[in-house]
Amino acid sequence: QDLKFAPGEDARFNWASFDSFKANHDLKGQTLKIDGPWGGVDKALFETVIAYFEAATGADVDYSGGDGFEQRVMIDVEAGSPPGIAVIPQPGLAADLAKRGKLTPLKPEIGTFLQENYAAGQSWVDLSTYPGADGTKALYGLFYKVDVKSLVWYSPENFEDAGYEVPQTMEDLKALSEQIVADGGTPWCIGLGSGGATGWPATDWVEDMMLRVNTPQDYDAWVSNDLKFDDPKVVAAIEEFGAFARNDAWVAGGAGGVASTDFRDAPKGLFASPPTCYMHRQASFIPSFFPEGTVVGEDADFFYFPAYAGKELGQPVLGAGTVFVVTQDSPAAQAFIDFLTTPIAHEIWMAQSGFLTPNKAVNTEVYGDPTLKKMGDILLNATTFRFDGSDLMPGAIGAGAFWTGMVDYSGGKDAAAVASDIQKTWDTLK
Amino acid sequence: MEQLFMASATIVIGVFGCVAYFFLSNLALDSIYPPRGPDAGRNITRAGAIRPWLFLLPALILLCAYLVYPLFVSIWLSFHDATGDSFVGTDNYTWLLNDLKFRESMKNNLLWLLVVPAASTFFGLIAAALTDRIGWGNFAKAMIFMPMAISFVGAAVIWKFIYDYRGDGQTEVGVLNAIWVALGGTPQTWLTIEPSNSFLLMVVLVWIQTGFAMVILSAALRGIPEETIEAAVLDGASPLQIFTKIKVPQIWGTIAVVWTTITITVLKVFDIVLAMTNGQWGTQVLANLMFDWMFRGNDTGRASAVALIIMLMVTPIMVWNIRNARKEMR
Amino acid sequence: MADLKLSNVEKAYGEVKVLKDINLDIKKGELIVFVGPSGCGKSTLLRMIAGLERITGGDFTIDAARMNDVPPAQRGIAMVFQSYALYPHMTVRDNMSFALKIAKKTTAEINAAVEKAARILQLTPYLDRLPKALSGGQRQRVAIGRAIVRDPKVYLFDEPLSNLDAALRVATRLEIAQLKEAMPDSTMIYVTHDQVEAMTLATRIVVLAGGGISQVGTPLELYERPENEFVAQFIGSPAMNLMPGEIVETGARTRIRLANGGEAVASIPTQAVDKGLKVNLGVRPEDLVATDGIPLFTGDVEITEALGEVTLLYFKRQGDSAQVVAKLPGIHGNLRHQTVRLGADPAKIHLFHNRRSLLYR
Amino acid sequence: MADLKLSNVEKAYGEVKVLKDINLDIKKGELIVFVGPSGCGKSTLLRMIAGLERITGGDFTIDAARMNDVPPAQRGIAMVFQSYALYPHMTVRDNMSFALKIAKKTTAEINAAVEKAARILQLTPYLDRLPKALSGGQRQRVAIGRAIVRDPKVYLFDEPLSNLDAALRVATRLEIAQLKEAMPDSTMIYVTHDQVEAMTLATRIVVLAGGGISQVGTPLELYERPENEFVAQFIGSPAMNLMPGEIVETGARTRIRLANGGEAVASIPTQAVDKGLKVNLGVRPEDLVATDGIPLFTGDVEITEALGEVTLLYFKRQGDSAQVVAKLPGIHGNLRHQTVRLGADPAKIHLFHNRRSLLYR
Amino acid sequence: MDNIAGTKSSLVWAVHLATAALVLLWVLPTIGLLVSSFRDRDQITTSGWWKSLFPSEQNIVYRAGAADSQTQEGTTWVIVGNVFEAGNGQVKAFGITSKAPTEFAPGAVADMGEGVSATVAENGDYRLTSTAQFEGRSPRLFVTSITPPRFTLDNYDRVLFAEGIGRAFINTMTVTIPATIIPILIAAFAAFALAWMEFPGRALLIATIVGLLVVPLQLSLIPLLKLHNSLGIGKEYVGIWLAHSGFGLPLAIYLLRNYMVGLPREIIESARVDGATDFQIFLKIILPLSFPALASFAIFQFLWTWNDLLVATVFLGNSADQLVMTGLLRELMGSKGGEWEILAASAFVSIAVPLLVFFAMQKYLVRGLLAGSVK
Ligand SMILES: Nc1ncnc2c1ncn2[C@@H]1O[C@H](COP(=O)(O)OP(=O)(O)OP(=O)(O)O)[C@@H](O)[C@H]1O
Ligand SMILES: Nc1ncnc2c1ncn2[C@@H]1O[C@H](COP(=O)(O)OP(=O)(O)OP(=O)(O)O)[C@@H](O)[C@H]1O
Ligand SMILES: [Mg+2]
Ligand SMILES: [Mg+2]
Repeated sequence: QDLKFAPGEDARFNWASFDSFKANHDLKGQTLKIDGPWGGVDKALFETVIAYFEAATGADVDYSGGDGFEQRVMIDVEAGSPPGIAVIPQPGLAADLAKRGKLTPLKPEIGTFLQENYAAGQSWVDLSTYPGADGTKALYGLFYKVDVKSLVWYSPENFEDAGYEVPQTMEDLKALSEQIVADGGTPWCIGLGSGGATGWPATDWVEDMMLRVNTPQDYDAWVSNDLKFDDPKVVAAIEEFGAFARNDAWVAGGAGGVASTDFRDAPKGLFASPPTCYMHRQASFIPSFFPEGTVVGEDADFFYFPAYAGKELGQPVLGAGTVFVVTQDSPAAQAFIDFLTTPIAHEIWMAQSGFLTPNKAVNTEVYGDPTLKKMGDILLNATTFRFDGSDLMPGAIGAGAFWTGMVDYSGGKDAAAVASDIQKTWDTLK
Repeated sequence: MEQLFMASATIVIGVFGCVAYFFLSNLALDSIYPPRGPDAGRNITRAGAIRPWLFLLPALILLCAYLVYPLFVSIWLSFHDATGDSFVGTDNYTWLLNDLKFRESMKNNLLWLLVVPAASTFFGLIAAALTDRIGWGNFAKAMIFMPMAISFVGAAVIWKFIYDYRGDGQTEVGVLNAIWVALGGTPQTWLTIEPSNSFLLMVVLVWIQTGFAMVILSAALRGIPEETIEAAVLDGASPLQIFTKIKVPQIWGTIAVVWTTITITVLKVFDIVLAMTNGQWGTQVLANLMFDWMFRGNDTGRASAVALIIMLMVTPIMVWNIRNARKEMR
Repeated sequence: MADLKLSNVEKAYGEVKVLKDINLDIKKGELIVFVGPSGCGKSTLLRMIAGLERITGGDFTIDAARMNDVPPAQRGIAMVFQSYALYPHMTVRDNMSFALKIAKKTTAEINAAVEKAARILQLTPYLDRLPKALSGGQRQRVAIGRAIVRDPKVYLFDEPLSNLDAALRVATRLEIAQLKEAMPDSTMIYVTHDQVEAMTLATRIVVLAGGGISQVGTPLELYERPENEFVAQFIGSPAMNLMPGEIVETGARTRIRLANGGEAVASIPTQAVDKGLKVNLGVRPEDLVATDGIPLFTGDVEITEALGEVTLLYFKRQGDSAQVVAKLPGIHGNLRHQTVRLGADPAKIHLFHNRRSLLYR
Repeated sequence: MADLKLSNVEKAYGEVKVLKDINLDIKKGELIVFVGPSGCGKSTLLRMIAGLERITGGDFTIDAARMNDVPPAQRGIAMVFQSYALYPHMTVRDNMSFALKIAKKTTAEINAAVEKAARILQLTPYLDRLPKALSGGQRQRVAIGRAIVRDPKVYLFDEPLSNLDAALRVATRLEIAQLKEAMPDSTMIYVTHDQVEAMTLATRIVVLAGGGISQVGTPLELYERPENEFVAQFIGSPAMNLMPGEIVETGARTRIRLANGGEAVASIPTQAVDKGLKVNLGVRPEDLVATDGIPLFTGDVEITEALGEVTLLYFKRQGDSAQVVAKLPGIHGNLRHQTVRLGADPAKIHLFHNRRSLLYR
Repeated sequence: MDNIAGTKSSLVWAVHLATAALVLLWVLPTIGLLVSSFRDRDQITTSGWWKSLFPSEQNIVYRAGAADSQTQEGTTWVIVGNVFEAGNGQVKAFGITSKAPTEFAPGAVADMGEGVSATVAENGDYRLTSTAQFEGRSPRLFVTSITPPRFTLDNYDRVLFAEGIGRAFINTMTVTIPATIIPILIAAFAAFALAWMEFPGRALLIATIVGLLVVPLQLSLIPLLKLHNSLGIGKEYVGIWLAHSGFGLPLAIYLLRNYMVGLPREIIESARVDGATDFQIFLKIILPLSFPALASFAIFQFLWTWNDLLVATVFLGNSADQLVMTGLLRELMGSKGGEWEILAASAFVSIAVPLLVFFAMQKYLVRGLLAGSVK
């Protein structure tokens, strides 16, 4: 089918990588099924990438995806009819599949590639290295398309109208919040509602806070439960979140509304007249839920969710991403993983929208819009990059007890009690 | 056009395959034991012993494959760990008994079982009684039946919209809050207020199931002999007394069937809770707990244990139905 | 205990008038029986009296009070339905006390009334049973009991016995008769299409036909002096034989020559002008007797039905005339296929012209 | 067109034997009527013959072929149900042709058979109607038609007329009689609890009671010489009067002194040993006649029922003895509350000891 | 009942009113959804649907026309336009900063500094003037206005003309029709056997079926898909038909058996005497007579399969030739979940067919087919 960008035409693209991949792979007549969480726009975008793979190899790739992916892939894999490649948003789920022996390890070259080309390469390797069914660790996945979560969205003009500056440190951020309250405004919009997944936005807050009050090592220990959930360090992070979310003066609608406000509706306060809030901490995907016609970079913009200047923990960045794993080994599946190591596979999507990559080998000039590039820069400038903790924890915690706990916490329950409940659930999982 | 043709072809093949089975198997039975000729009597008796099973066979196969087999798998899984690999004895059940969420779910489920079948049947009965008496009854019926045509998830969305909360200072877009404010209250985050939030969720299921109850009960009401009602009129009973003392007692049997069916729906329903609160704020129910452990916890062992508890809760209904079936057969 | 009066009452379902010009006075203490062919409007009339059907024209009064728009419960009536209409979910006791409970009587009053009624109807042992555990006759008695306890001014019965078997029907009929005896002041209206019931129970019978009243009178009046062919054939079983003929001699007694060749004398006076009048001669099967004189009728016996005490003779039809039936006392199995000559007492002969009896001109 | 034989047939539902020791020979061309009180097992016996109930003991043969295990359809029988049991979703024509279609008859054959049956039963105009558009009598005729078209060896009727009103019942009864006439070779078994039907239709009546056969005989045999009190009271309406008494004189004629003080002579021979035997004297209401001699019975008339041709006299009960009824021809309204002396022809008097007739010792 | 003398008309009115109240209560949520389906997303979340039916006060943030639309009038540069791009409205007040959005009355001239001033007329016409040429981002105007009801068909446009909706409709039909007919057929045979045929173990079987009513189907998904895979019908229509049939069977058998035992015994015996085999009795007598029950169950089973997503997700692929309506709608709603307006519109699109089915079958729900066959 049509290729979005004609090979060889736009010099910003690394066409050489495409040509060499094409030269080395011929998979005519083979088919590959890919299942993933992307539907709608993302699906269409990913399909433009797939088109290049198909053009290069002659293979036929069938991507089917969308909501309910986690359930679907689990059922399909368990029932013995897995897709060739699964695109998994939660490394925790990938680890679980690996442990059940449902994944095929990737070639060791991929590990080398990651270490050499990805920013903070080792951490990406670690994120996709899991023990298999027999307990031996191996690299099972390749991260492709990541999101940055440590972002605060705001309306530059509202800031201008009120004379506020973008804060550079957590201390500044808190001072700004006080200032806004003093001026009669409300600094934050926070919404945790998400239907069946209500609570997840709070986990992002807490993770961001973990990275801002504790060391990255503590963070890693926490994710693996070596640092217990009810450890004072964790409780402190939760209370950091509480300092924002449980402060009636700081959140639009008051603390009581936090848990029930839908996360998709929360940012709308930024654009109301008069604005109901000035800032909104949320990941890079949130502009899709801004009011229609909102132009990012003009009507809305973001800044890095800053770290405490006083704590010397650097500029930690919380992120998320999708990991490609081979659920049904075949030459085509292996070739597709290979394809994802080429710069061109990243650049095609970069040049459009909604795509960030930690791959340093790509030409960042290709980014489709300046905002993306700015986010990419946050990613590349990170002194610490950590993956979304709840996605790494076991599903029962990361997509269960943690969510529920955060909802309870924002409803007024004591942080220590919430943490200990979560830890209790975790204990039963062993 | 081609797709349309293919679709109709698949439909025709599917349905006719089914018809063909019954037809051909009966034909086969009749040719093995022909109901004619010298041995006709014996043949017919023999065929008569086989034929019920011929009729039941597809149903039994489907039931075994789709319900009994998974049931046994579940029992087996409930004694195994998350991946179903190693035997863990009754661990899953002991975990269950100590789990706070499980206790909460049990408590809520009992509430649901008390409220939803009763309320749905009650409203269904009222709706049936009222709509049978007026000219535009069929239209009214269709309107009350309409929620049945909406998926559970769709219904959950509709109601979430009604319970919506925006916080003070903003205009409320949820009807409940709008009414509440009009009555002088301050907006509430309805879905987070325990324990009334559970009831707000039940309202959704009642809203849906009333149509079902109404359709079935209205047929039953029409079957009541007119004379008993006229006798009551002559006896001086008011319309309300006629309804409660004469009509309702006479359709008790149908009410019981409706009640049973809704009870079972209640035990199985998870979509509504999942979509509206996901069991948070103390609204967890068993079916959603199971769904949680199945697809979030990826723990088939625990999910199965919860499922078996759900099945256990239906035992009283089963016993009652067995008794009824026995009674019918004299 | 009430007088009922129907004046020009009519009933229309939409365009269709099923009853019209009903005029009837019912005196306190009467037992009126409505009879008539199926679909003639007996039940409808009864239900209008009960208030279960709206009266679409005319007036209906009880004790001079207009009742047209009074709801059923206020009319002081009680009704016994053909299908019993017992409340299936209530015990006999509850069935009988329902109306009293509705009327907020005290428990003592209720119990007294129910037990009295149960004693009258011999239902005492069954008071705590459900209707389904009763036999048909007992159910019917419960239905009557339900009426009695209310001590109504007017009792209405709509074919109360038609679902009972023959033996029970006789027994229950007697019970109703005795009930009436016991309550001489109560007014009763009774619908049936069983003549024996009508004949035995009624103080007066109302014959309905074709949407109106055909004749009103005591049972014997109707039997002995039917006003028209319809009543003549409707009352008595088997039905009265009708044979076409012509008046050949008039006077205090009338001589008729029949189309089938027979001849008869009736003790009905006629005038000279009537000579040659085409009439239908009616004679009841039980009034036909074997004769050696000039026969009224001569025919071949086609079927005999021996009922023990009497024998019915069915004669071969001639052409398309109606079948003639005779009823002879005793057993006559040997008459089959024989030719029989029958005559009748002049006093037992009826003459009809234009379907109306000459007696009533 | 078949001989049926029941030998020691019995029926048990679980532990309960509802029928036992049924022995009966039915000859080709007979019309056998089963009568008996409700619940005595008439329907059950009929359904066993039809094959709808399993025979739990004994043998049942048709034309010497054992039928116990032959399914209904192969027995060559047709059955008419009390409730009609028409197929509600089929037209009259389809109802009647159903069995023939099942038997894979050609369309021509089917049409011929259906039309012939419709003609016999005067159903031709209704062939394309659904059952719900028919009157009760028409529905019953369709049910009969459904039996006729199959041309079965044996017809079974289970109270076919009990749901019809009086007039229709008489008419349909005659139709069945004529049908039997028309098919002299067919065997019919007919269940009823209407005596008139039993008396008029049967070649032989089988009286069932208490799970067994009480008496088998022609209608007149049963009427004139009942074997036991049960049959005596069951046949005839109103039932035979029974009065307790004692034999005081024996011989070719027997003299009885009654407990109520009356006296009677019966033309039943007795031996000397019988003197002093306590017997029940039976006399039918229609056999009681006013007498000036020594009365059989003297009593006060409590109720009279004038049926036109006859009058029933109900006498006051004395103590707890049964009520005595007399049937006098003609109209006697004036006898009410009078004392009447009644006697009877010695030939019409029955004597029972231990409930069995002395005639049959 | 209507014929009874002396019935008060107030009672009749009470019945009408009570019914109306009940109906209103029941449709109110749906009406909200219906109205919402004609609004756009921002409206839905900023004002109650009931307000949308009337003119409402709204606070609009309007970005003035871009710099390249400016014209020069003498020395001043001017941008003109109307703040109500779609339709009309009435301006109550306006402002130039988010801090004071209602500072100026309509028609007043607001000084925005640096030689820029703005004015908004009552009808929404605005005029920006500047001494220097406008550059870059154009300024915002904050307008408080009375806006008449505004509705849009966009949501339906998106749902009805979404890519693949036609195909999805056909797919859904391909799933639902056999998945409705097959279980009814199979259940009817089974119900007949359980109601009218004698065989050992009947009562036990009935009880088991009642018990099976509650097996939660979520539990069965993995073992069953495994089974399907091993049978080679992994993700094909046959599989989902069987699955829906299996899950619907217990209730179908339960309801149908309950109905069939109520049929008059004599009719069946009569057919037996007429020589019909059990198969013929079933086909020619039971099936036609059970039509009301079959129709009721058909409605319910149709609704369930029509609205099902879970079973379809598992037993069917989600490629274009197998994607069902519910699946497609879910995709339309965006990868992050529900969007009110699409959900609202799609709910009405997907209600249409089930309601048609209900109206078509409703008359069969009435009893009375047995009239005339037995007294
Ligand atoms: N609701 C109705 N609408 C129209 N016509 C009716 C209605 N009810 C009864 N009829 C007609 O009124 C007439 C009288 O009916 P009714 O039931 O009073 O007859 P009946 O004399 O009681 O007959 P039966 O002896 O069969 O009980 C019948 O012709 C019937 O068809
Ligand atoms: N399925 C059964 N189980 C147990 N007892 C039964 C069953 N069917 C009938 N009976 C009993 O068998 C007896 C005979 O019943 P049957 O129906 O033959 O009576 P019947 O003489 O036809 O009465 P009726 O005149 O009322 O029709 C009754 O006492 C009845 O209770
Ligand atoms: Mg009537
Ligand atoms: Mg019987």
